[in-house]
Amino acid sequence: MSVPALEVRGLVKHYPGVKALDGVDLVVRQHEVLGLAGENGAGKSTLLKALVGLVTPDAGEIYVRGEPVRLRSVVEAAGHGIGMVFQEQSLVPNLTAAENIVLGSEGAAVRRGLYRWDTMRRLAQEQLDKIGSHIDPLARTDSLSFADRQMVEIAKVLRIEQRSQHPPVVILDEPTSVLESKEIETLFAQIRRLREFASVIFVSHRLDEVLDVCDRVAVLRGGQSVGEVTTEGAVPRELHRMMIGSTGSDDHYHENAAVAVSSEQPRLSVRGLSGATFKDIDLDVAAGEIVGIVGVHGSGREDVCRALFGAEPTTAGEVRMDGKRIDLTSTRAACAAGIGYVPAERKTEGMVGPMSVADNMTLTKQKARCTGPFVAPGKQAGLVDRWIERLSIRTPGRDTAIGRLSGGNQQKVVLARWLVGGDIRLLLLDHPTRGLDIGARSEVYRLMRELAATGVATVLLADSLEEAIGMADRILVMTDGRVATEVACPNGGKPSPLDLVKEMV
Amino acid sequence: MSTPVAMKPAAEPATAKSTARPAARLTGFMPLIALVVLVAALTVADPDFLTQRSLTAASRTAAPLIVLAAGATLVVLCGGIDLSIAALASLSTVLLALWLPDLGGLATPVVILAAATIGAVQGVAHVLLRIPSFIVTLGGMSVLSAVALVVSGAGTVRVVDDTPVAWLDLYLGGYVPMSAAMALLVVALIALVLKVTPLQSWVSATGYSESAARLAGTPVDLVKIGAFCVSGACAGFAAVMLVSRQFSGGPTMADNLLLPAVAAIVVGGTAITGGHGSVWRSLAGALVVTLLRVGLPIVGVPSAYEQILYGAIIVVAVALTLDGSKVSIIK
Amino acid sequence: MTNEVVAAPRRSSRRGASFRDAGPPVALVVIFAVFAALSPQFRSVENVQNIVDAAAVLAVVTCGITFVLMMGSIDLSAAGVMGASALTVSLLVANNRNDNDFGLLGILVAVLLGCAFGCLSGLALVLLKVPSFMATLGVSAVGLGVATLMFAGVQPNITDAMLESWAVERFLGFSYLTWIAVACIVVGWLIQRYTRLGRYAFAIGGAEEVLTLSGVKVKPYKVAVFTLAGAFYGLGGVMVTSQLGAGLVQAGDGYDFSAITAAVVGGTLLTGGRGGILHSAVGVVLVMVLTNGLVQVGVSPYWQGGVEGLIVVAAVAAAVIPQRRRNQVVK
Amino acid sequence: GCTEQAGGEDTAAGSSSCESKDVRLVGQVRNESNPYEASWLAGGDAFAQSVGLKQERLTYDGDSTKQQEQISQILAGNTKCLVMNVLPNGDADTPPIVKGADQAGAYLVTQWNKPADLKPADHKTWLSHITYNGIESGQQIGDALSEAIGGNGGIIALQGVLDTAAAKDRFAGLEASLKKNTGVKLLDQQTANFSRAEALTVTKTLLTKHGDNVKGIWAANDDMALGALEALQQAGKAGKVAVVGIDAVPDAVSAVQGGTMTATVSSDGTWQGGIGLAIGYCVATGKLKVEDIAADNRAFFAKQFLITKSNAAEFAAPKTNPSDFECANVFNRVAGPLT
Ligand SMILES: Nc1ncnc2c1ncn2[C@@H]1O[C@H](COP(=O)(O)OP(=O)(O)OP(=O)(O)O)[C@@H](O)[C@H]1O
Ligand SMILES: Nc1ncnc2c1ncn2[C@@H]1O[C@H](COP(=O)(O)OP(=O)(O)OP(=O)(O)O)[C@@H](O)[C@H]1O
Ligand SMILES: [Mg+2]
Ligand SMILES: [Mg+2]
Repeated sequence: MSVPALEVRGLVKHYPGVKALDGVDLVVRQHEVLGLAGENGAGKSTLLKALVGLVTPDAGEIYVRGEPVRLRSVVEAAGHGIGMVFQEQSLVPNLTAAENIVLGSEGAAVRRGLYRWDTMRRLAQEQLDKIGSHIDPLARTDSLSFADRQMVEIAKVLRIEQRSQHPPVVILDEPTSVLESKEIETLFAQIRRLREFASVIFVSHRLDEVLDVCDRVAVLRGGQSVGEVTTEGAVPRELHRMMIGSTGSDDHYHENAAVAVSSEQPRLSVRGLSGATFKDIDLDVAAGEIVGIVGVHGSGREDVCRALFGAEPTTAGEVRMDGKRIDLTSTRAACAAGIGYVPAERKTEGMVGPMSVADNMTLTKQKARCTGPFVAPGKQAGLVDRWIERLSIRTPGRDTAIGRLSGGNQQKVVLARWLVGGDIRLLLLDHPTRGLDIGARSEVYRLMRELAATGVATVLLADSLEEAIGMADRILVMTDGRVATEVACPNGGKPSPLDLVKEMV
Repeated sequence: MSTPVAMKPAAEPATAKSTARPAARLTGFMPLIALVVLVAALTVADPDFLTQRSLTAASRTAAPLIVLAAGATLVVLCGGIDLSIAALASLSTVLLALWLPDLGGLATPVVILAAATIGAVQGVAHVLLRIPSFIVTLGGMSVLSAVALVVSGAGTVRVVDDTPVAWLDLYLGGYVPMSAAMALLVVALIALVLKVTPLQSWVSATGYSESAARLAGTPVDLVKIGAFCVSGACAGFAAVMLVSRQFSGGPTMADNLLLPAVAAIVVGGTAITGGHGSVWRSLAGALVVTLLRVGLPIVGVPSAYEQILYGAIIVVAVALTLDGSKVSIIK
Repeated sequence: MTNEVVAAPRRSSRRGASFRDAGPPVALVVIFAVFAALSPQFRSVENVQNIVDAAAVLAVVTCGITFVLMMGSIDLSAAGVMGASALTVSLLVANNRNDNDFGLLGILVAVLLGCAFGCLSGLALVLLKVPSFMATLGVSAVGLGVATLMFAGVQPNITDAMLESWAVERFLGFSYLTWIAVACIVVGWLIQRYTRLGRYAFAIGGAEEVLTLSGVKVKPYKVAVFTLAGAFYGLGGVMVTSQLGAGLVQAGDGYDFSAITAAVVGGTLLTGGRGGILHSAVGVVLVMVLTNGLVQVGVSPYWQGGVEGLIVVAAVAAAVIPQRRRNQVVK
Repeated sequence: GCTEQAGGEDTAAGSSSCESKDVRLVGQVRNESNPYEASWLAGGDAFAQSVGLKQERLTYDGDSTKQQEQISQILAGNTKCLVMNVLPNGDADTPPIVKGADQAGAYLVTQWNKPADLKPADHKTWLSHITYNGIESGQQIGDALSEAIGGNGGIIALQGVLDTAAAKDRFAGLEASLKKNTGVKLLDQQTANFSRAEALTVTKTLLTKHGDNVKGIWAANDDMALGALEALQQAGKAGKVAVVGIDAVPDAVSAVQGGTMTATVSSDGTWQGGIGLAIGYCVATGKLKVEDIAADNRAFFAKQFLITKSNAAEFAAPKTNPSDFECANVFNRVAGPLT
């Protein structure tokens, strides 16, 4: 057997209060796709960042093709043929796609500090051709669709071939969490093609995907390697058990906890709602009901969601909560009406990174932590600790900045924000499980069921069709800003994903 | 079938208490340290500098700047900037001087109220028109200056009977200038209100990430308007202090306090990008800036070198006081 | 003034890009038309020449500031740097203070001095982590101090024929200074479009952290951008000296804020990542048309500043209307 | 309880006379970066040197608040035998300075700016206020300008910083002159804030606005006049339009001598810088008694001269000499009491 493309031994990384990596071992063979699985906060991103020189480990060694190396920067890592697509998209929005692709490794495209646009275009085109993308290299990046931008990222990471004579190691940290199923298929095709000349490390919380595309899966738990699985014939359950150390619940979507919905008076009733990207939306959600909205990018479902939260202007239409007409002129008005919203872009819109877990959790429902007009620190502490415990949020303490938590734990805090007040009537969830591990997801689902049981109405823009089908009582399919059709989705009578896909196009 | 190759016991979840490290605690005191170092340096340069009389004079001198900076700090914490404070203070001195004869003691609250209103109007313009606060208040600055020039008849307005504002020029116990005590009170009041109400988290959230704050239902617009309003009120109060000291109001009287006030905020270690900082820091910053403005020439630094030293020291002071761990990208 | 990643990318479109760029030129045309209708002198050829000539220095300074603003930083050092460079050049070319007569070499030295000051700002930013607002304010003070040292009490008047001719001689109806400004705009535009420095400055304003992740060392580029800006200010100082026939410490008074205003009016964002030299050029002309027009139509000198401030705010407000969004971040 | 004055040991003497070596001389002006004020400080230095002392130079960048701050800091130090020669930034800045000096017992001479109703004679240690008659100078150069354009035609006026007494008095002088010279028409007036650079742009604009109708330019100080000269040169009108200013800065005097400028009025910075300290020094050392100073000399206009081509050569070199500052001669240049 040839030398591994990459090997890690005993890698350790401490953060204040957290041991992110605690002696991790990992082997990446040549021409294989290695999956990396683990709960939120298991240390996956930290490990991968150490591999591209963004995190300096406290102890441990990294070997590239058998040679020990010290990686101090992205450039050094690229010199060894290692490149990474980050968990959050990282392109410069106001540059052209071509510039993003060659950024940091312009080579012949820049001579003595001067741009040669023709060469740049050619170089970028070569990269795009490699992965079969048809976008215009000179288009501004922020004019591209989400999926196209993901392609640009991959085209960019493949530039490391130019920097190293050896077959590259391409690291993909949760690339699928923001993609649609069709785009995921394209991506997987690319990954399989990459295997011909490169090694790939692939991270995803969707275990079926991991098993589908990877040759082998390494599992991390609490910053340690706990084992590995060859994917042939493996099932997600097995993998999940390794990740959390025990067998998870059978009922992922907690379907037996679903409540019967009374449909006398809808909690939310929307008639003829129109805005810039959607038109004539009719929508009823009963108390305790979970309504899923599915649709491709650009179907307008996200904007409907934002409009219902008062974050997007509307041109026409009427919204009633429990029969009472409400004016959604601001997010504040929506909050006052008992509406909560969990945005998809957690990092920029969902949370205030430098503020503490406690402050983030009580940002909306200030009343919950106040006595009269004054903040009661004791009250807040008790409240926050209760919710940290209840949602098993992994944090060194309630005063830790939320930005320091892993993505999944951040999301739980953001969700908790709407629950601490205890007066929520309608929850708008835009990809609430994006980036969450399977366990955390399951907990979010349980939470949604519990809330539904207490009469909270939920609008869910699901992360995947399966999730929508699993959770929703009813699914609306949106295309081009209109509701194309409505599919009932009761327990026992769930539609198949294919049924929905038919309607979406 | 899956084949587990190795199994290790799960690690204990990390639940270590977060304790501030000594270094982190030190950064909080940096503005104070900078202040002490500066006083020490000035004393070394001129041993006469460190006398009770001289410190009393310095604290009296610093009072209007402290108040101006404290108000503007709120705007900066919200992520904006208020360039109109000095012009607004100038206008307020004129208004106060004009109204004192008719309104007497009532003139003070009326002027502060008027200044607060003008501040709020700028806040509303910023929020509703969606123009950067830098531009709104830059425009506000020129408009207010013009208004001040016109109402004052382009000249200073003498205050013949200054009894209604004279209390500000007294000394508490013979040593503490009343204006300095009032400035301290203003700072303490703002700090207290922020601390004990939800305002602190609203202001910080707005400053750190406006969109996240808005989507969390924070009254972002109101918070911003409020910040501008308080900033205006503080400018008005600073004007009262100036009038009590100058016995007159002038259309350009406080204009030159703009950059020192902004410098005070930044030297205090408040992030100019918003979110992180406090009015206490601005208090220390205002004292540092005042000592630089007044102390350097008094201890005999020649004019040209004074400017060079001022520039250099202020940059170094900011380098010391700014907590790099709280602000990821420095623009 | 902020590092907020504005606007979730999915919300922008190419159509929007062209639409939003149209605001400032339209505002320029409208304002020009209004003044032309009000005043026959305003629309005379001489006055147009006059406006363009008067815009020359501001245009050069704005060229420099634009690069800094593109990065999302701010630069308030123009006043100090221009003062220092004005004194330097007036003491190096033929003048009434000493026997120097270095001609072009003297001009070059003055520009290089500007570079050095700019470099200092950049270093304070990246090495000491002082926000550019403060770093450049400090450097401005240092520049003024240096200028005062060189001034030493006696006004240096230049007698250098070449430098004097720049302000007087005309080519195609415009003074040489104007052509220098045009050259600066062209060079600036080429730098912005065809050099790594320019594109990276643009990118730093767009997403600085991404550049770091891509292995680009941004610090040298930041320093370089400030240095480049310093060169433009240095040249600006030389041009003022040519206009006034003397080296003044106050040569750069007010250019810092006017240049920022011009750049912003032209459509450059203070948050960085948008705008450019051509935008700024439009902004400069717009500001000059305003100043000139208000005098031509006879607005009282008391009110001019105020009216100008209002129109600037209105122009920026009008320009942002097409991009207004409910949840937009404006700082 | 509250007191009107800061506590601490009282260092002020006021009445008892000082040893010459104990006298502390302070000169305060706006900045060192313009020729007029630089010459003021140089004059102060020269006087201090002549009595074996050193002048403490203070500059406040034209910033009223900074000026007050510096004064109160100075007064918080040792004020026994303190002599201050101060250029208040504006009228409004004088009262607090006077009040502070009074309380501290420091000897004070102010120049240029003070409110009309505030009189040195009512104070013990405010020895004198010296100024030049702005109305007179504004009128003198106004008349000179009328004469230069032959008593007929349009002129434009460049005003100083609008809220200063100097700017207003000088402009009032121009208005008085215009009343007399009915053939002269004021086409336009703009402020250029006493600044050479602003004067340049404003003049250019006004020249395009009024074209060849402009026969003369009246500027409230020489800096602006020099800016206007540059503007004329750039507009190709050098020599065709008469220019007048005030202050007699060296460049303006040589311009008058060279014929490019019509007239200016002398205000002698070197003398002003020395004389204030000299009066204070004489009183502090007991050579001059406050009671002995004539009432007219407690607030006076200093002599000024209209400088035209005919007498410019006389003013080309500084006219101050050491004997001006002898205690017997300090009031030699009194032109009359303040009205
Ligand atoms: N910069 C940091 N400072 C402090 N703690 C950190 C930092 N980055 C990561 N951590 C901590 O290290 C641990 C591992 O985080 P990491 O991001 O590697 O998890 P992950 O496995 O990628 O999780 P996810 O699946 O949610 O992305 C977490 O507990 C996190 O809170
Ligand atoms: N063929 C080319 N030659 C030179 N530069 C190019 C070329 N194509 C693209 N660019 C560069 O790519 C950038 C993006 O192009 P585009 O015209 O789409 O942007 P834009 O919206 O006009 O941006 P901005 O107005 O901010 O410059 C341009 O600013 C330009 O510098
Ligand atoms: Mg991760
Ligand atoms: Mg363009």
